Amino acid sequence: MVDLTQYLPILIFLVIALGLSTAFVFLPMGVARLTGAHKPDPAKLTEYECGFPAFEDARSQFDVRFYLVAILFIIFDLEAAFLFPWAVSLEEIGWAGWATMMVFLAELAVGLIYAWKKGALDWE
Amino acid sequence: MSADLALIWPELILTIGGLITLLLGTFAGDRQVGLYQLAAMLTLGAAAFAVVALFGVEASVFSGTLAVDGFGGFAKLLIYAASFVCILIAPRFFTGGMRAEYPVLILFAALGMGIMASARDLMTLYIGLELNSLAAYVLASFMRTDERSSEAGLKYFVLGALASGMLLYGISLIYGFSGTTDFAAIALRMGGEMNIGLVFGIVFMLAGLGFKISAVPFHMWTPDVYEGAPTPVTTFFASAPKVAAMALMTRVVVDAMGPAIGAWQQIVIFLALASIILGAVGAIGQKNIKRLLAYSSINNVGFILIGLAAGTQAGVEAVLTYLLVYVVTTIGSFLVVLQLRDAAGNQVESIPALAGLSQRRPGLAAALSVFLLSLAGIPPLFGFWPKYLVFEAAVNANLVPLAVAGIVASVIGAFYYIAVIKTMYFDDASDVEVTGGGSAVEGAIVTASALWLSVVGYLFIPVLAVASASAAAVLF
Amino acid sequence: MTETFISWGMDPNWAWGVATVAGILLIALPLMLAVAMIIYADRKIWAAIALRRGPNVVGPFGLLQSFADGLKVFLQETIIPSGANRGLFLIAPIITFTVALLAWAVIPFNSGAVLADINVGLLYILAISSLGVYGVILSGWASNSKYPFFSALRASAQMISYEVSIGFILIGVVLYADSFNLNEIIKAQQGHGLGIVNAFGFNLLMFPLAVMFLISALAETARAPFDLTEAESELVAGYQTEYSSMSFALFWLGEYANVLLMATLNAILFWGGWLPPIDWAPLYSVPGIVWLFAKILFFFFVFSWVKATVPRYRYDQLMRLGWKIFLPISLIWVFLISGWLMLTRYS
Amino acid sequence: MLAIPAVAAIACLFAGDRNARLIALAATLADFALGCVLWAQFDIGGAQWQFVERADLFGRFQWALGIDGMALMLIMLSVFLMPLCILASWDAIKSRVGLYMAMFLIMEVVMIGVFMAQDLLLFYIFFEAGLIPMYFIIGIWGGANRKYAAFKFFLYTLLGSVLMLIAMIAMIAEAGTTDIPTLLNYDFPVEMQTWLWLAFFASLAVKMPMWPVHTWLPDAHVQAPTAGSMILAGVLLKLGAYGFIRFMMPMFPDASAQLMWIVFALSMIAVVYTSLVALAQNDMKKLIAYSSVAHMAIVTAGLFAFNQQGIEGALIIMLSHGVVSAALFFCVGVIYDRLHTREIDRYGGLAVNMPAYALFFMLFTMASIGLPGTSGFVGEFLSLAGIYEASSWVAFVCTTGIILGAAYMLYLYRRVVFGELTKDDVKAMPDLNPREWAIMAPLAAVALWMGVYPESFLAPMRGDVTTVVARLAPAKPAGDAQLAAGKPKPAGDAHGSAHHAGGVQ
Amino acid sequence: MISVGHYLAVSAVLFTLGVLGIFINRKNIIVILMAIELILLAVNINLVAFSAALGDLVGQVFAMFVLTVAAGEAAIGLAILVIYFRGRGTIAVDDANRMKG
Repeated sequence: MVDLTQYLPILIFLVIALGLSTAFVFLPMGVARLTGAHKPDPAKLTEYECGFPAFEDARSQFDVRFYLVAILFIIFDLEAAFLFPWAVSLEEIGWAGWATMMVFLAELAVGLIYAWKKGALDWE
Repeated sequence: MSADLALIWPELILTIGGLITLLLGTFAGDRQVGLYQLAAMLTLGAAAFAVVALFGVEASVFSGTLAVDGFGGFAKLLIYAASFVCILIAPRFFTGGMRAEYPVLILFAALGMGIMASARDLMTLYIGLELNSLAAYVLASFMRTDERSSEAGLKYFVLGALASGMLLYGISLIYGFSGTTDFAAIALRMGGEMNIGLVFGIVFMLAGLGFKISAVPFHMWTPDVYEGAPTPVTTFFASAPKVAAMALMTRVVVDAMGPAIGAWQQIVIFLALASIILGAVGAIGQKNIKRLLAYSSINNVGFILIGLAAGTQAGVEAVLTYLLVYVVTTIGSFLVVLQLRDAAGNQVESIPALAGLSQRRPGLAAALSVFLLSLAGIPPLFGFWPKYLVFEAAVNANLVPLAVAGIVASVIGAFYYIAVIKTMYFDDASDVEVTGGGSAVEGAIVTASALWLSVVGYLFIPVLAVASASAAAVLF
Repeated sequence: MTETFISWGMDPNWAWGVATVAGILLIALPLMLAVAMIIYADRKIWAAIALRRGPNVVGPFGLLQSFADGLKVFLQETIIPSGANRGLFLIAPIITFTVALLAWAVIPFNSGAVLADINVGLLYILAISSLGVYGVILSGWASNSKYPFFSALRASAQMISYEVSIGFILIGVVLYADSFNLNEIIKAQQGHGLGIVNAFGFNLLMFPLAVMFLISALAETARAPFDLTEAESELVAGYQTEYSSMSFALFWLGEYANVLLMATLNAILFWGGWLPPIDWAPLYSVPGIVWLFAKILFFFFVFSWVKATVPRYRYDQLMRLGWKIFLPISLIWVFLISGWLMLTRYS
Repeated sequence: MLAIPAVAAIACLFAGDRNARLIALAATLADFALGCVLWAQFDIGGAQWQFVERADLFGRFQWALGIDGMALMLIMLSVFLMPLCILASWDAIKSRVGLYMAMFLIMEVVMIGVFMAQDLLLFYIFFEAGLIPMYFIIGIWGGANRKYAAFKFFLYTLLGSVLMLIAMIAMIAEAGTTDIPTLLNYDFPVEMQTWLWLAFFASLAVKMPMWPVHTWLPDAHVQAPTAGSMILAGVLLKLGAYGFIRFMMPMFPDASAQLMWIVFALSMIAVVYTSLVALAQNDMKKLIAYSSVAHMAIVTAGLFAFNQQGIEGALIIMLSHGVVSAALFFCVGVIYDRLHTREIDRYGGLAVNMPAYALFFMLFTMASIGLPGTSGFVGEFLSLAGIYEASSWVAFVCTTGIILGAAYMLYLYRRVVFGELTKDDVKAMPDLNPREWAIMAPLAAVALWMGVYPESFLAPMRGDVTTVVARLAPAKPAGDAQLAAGKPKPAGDAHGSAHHAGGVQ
Repeated sequence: MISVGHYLAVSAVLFTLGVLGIFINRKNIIVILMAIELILLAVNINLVAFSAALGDLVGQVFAMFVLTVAAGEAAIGLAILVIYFRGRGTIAVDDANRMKG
């Protein structure tokens, strides 16, 4: 079984960091009320955007290529996820393991070529 | 390792062929339909040849995760053949040119299905299944501009993903409580005392697999997907994946859960009965021929499950025979549907529009009648034979009530099949001028399968019996 | 540190707890201080290259400028736009800052001087830094404002694109170090180059990776020339446009903490971390933390330098660099390095 | 014999209208000739199964054909009626003639196949296969309400027969063979017999049809074209009875004996009820259809009398009814072709302008009633005698039915043929044309031949009946009519008394 | 101490939530995608917990595969959702009703 005790400090760190940043967000709000800086009015609370009043829905449709990037990212990041354990066990698995992973990489390379030729990587 | 590689030639060929086809399609452009279609078909042919060449070999490769045996070979041949036809018929359907992704996706799906059919380990099972499913999701929504197609894809995806989730949950439980993912080892463990975890695992796995074969109550996606997906894709869905999923399910319940027959038999019986009845009842009143065929496939899956429920070698033989006949029938009927076009060249899918087809296109109408009656299992059409085998297996396994219920329900099923025939033959011709007309190849396939399904098929029974028996014997 | 506390007569469990908290504070507080200082440094360097003077009013040489800024934002009113999604709007900066702090938990400052010496430290850093995207995308979404939204999308796309190549680049490092533990990685660099240089970067195979990693690090942190997310001319001020007060500051702090982290990773992964540059005994008498800090500062200077001198990329150029150049090259490099190692080390 | 119509059917599909008619006629005539040859060569008193033909084509089951006397006679009936049917629809069918003729020829294949099958599965396949062509015949060329009738016909019979399939599967599982002669002598456990019997009964009773599952029949008859009705009444109904005597009785003797009361009860109800219903009919075809139900009820009662006379009588009724009801339907068809209505009230006084027609019609009416000298008499007399031996009550009720039958048939005849010739359109109807003569005459001849010299029909079957009776003997319950033993029998005396000694205790 | 049972309970809860999320949710298809991920997560927890308890690495390897496939599934799901949205302009679950019966 993996020794998980090394992760406990991280957990404590997480709690502290969360507390810290939460405090940073909410303390000024309290302080602002105390100092009297807290004076909201409707004009102030509208979105700034670019300085003009917004004239269309802020979350309108956007470029589908962002989805493409997201999809490609998922694929290639997972490829990396397979590579990591492989990288540290190269000694044990030997040439066979190496060759297998190269085949895998080659297949992904075909995928990359496909995406490339189809213009999934082109912007503008 | 290299010895292992020599035993999985079909898979290797499909992988490499799929990649080559993809690159061909990418570099040659979508216009070169013939080129990548040919590449894909050659690949399938070569893979099928490799399967045939490996007949008689019985081995398990890659530390027992994949089996190379007659059972898998039988299923693979069926799968490859169905995929082959689906590639062959596609270009005419996709007006404005078929994209190269279509044959590639079919190839990869076929690869996944081949792995499903020979999986001997929960891990390979899952990978094969997903390889198939992922390709299938895309295929379902292949017509990007068609709203129905994208909706079909979406529904298929959501429910398919849910199904894999359930399957996986079952797998995780079985792995946890048996401590292994190897079928044989699981079977050993199941031979001992069952615990609640294993039972739950079995239930979830069967539920997940039930989704894939669209057994009631996990069938909700089927009619919508069949209707919405492009017709060649529907043809594909209705044929090859059914074979793969059934083969997989058979291997799982027989190989891995064999000793725990008490736990799964009830479930399979329930699935079978529910599918038969709901498949028959649901089809009544359908106006779309593809939807009707979807319900028909649900219905037929129920019959196949009866064979599985028997849990005997004869039952598995019946399942295999049934699959073969079913695939031929389904492909044939979808090919007919594919040829139905109105004067403007649009696809005709509505059943009332078929009225008078017997005069306009007597050949098509006759072929469709043969397919439908065969699906209904009415002798002397060959569709009767696998049904008979299935029932025989059930009776021999002391499941008489199941057989009785199934057979009686098949009458309800017959109702809607003959209703379609009624429309084609008895009703006055509809306003829609259904013309049809297909290439010579399609005509030949339809004719051949219709002939085979009429009395000619009976002559093949000895061959079939030997093939299915030797395939089924592997599991016992 | 735990031993020290135990020697003071504490219960071991308590001692461990106190030591851990102390360690965390020892990382977090100096980090925030450091961030404040490098913001100042950033501005100074930039100004110097542009032949300006930079901050010079608050404190000696303007050294206290950042603290003045901090106090100012702290006292500001927090404005939450009426159309915004309040919960997400406030959570976004919290995520960004927390994540920026959290990554430091596994950074070794000296041999063994690490808060959590986990065996997959590198993976941990990758995982944590990819969480940063959530802060960005949530802020853009929650603002209900067009330009912040676009900015957030761009930033996310950019970050994940470069994360891919960073992932592959790290494979090269892991292959050579044969470990994910950052301490091990540093130790593996001892005498790596020609037996005397303590750095992977001097390896001919590794040097291109080091360069790519540096550039990817710039893109990952959206530093110039890849600061398209806040390209003032197009997107007003990026995804933080609608933020004010400390919430705004948290993004700012988080960003610089990440810049520092990237500089640190550059130092650790390719240039020996807390090892002295040359494998020569006398140099080891200098504490490792000094070497590390020196390297960090050097890379930070490079960051600032680049920011001040290199013109901004277009978005298509940015994506092309990531997907069409770095990704294929890093893929090939995985092949080359692993093949080379198979040939030389493992057979 | 199977091949000729099969080949012809395919030819018809592709031939033109006129050619299709000729091909069909030629094929059916050829088959009829073959049938005659078969009969001539049949060795009466020889082996039970003759002309056996076996081939291991199908692996699990066999291509096995062979006939015995009963089958021979029924095959003769089929091949005899077939050319007449083709002729009957010579002019009446105008659309899709090729398909129509093909369907009829397929029907012929199927019918002959059923009677010849020596393998349980082969039998079932042929048995069911009849559904499809009949469905098309009714559905495409039928009357106004044809779709409903076709559906009803299809589903009723299918539902029945699938139950039989289950029973067959169980039998095969139990006995381990699909060979009919072997199965005939296999002793199934009594418990199982009951279930199997019920399953078979469900199927065959629908096919017969027996009350209360007869309702498809009037619909089917009314809507079917003339030739369809002819073949339906003439041959298809006999499939059920054939099934009774071929399978249920010899294979499940104990169950048959136990459950005989069901058959008797249903038969009695059927005879009286359907006769009464027939009396109230205004549609000629419906009337004849109900009369068929009544006749078939007598057949079942006769079969289940379990003695020589009863069964022989039932068989003769089957043959006679096959000929006579076909003829009656044709009679209706003749005037339907002229006036396009089957309402009895629309006709009247046909004797004046259609004397030949009236004569034939009368002959068949008499035969249907069972007047001596016609085919109906022999059968009804024999079977009633048999029934009486088994149960006087049943015999009494059946006799009532026959009297009622006389009533409605004569009533029908009087209304159609006699009376004032008042209606103009009826006046204009011409008498029989040569084609109709060609159909009427052989039917009449056979009906008379059967009435005058039934021995030529009985002889081939006698041996088989004896076999069945012997098989039933141990299970047979005691009859209540003590007179039976001494009753004179026109035929089969020796065999009959031989089993009486053991049977009636 | 935390036993396998605890992990199982957590994963069962997650799994149920995921399934309910798919069936009860009537608003947004994206939520369904998330629910699917939740299910897979539950599975992974199971696998890893079992793997640790059994001292058998197979479970963890399996979890890797599940992760990968889950990612591929998410990618394809998103892609399909995008084309669906393009065609229909909505991603509400109740609007997915072009085909009925």
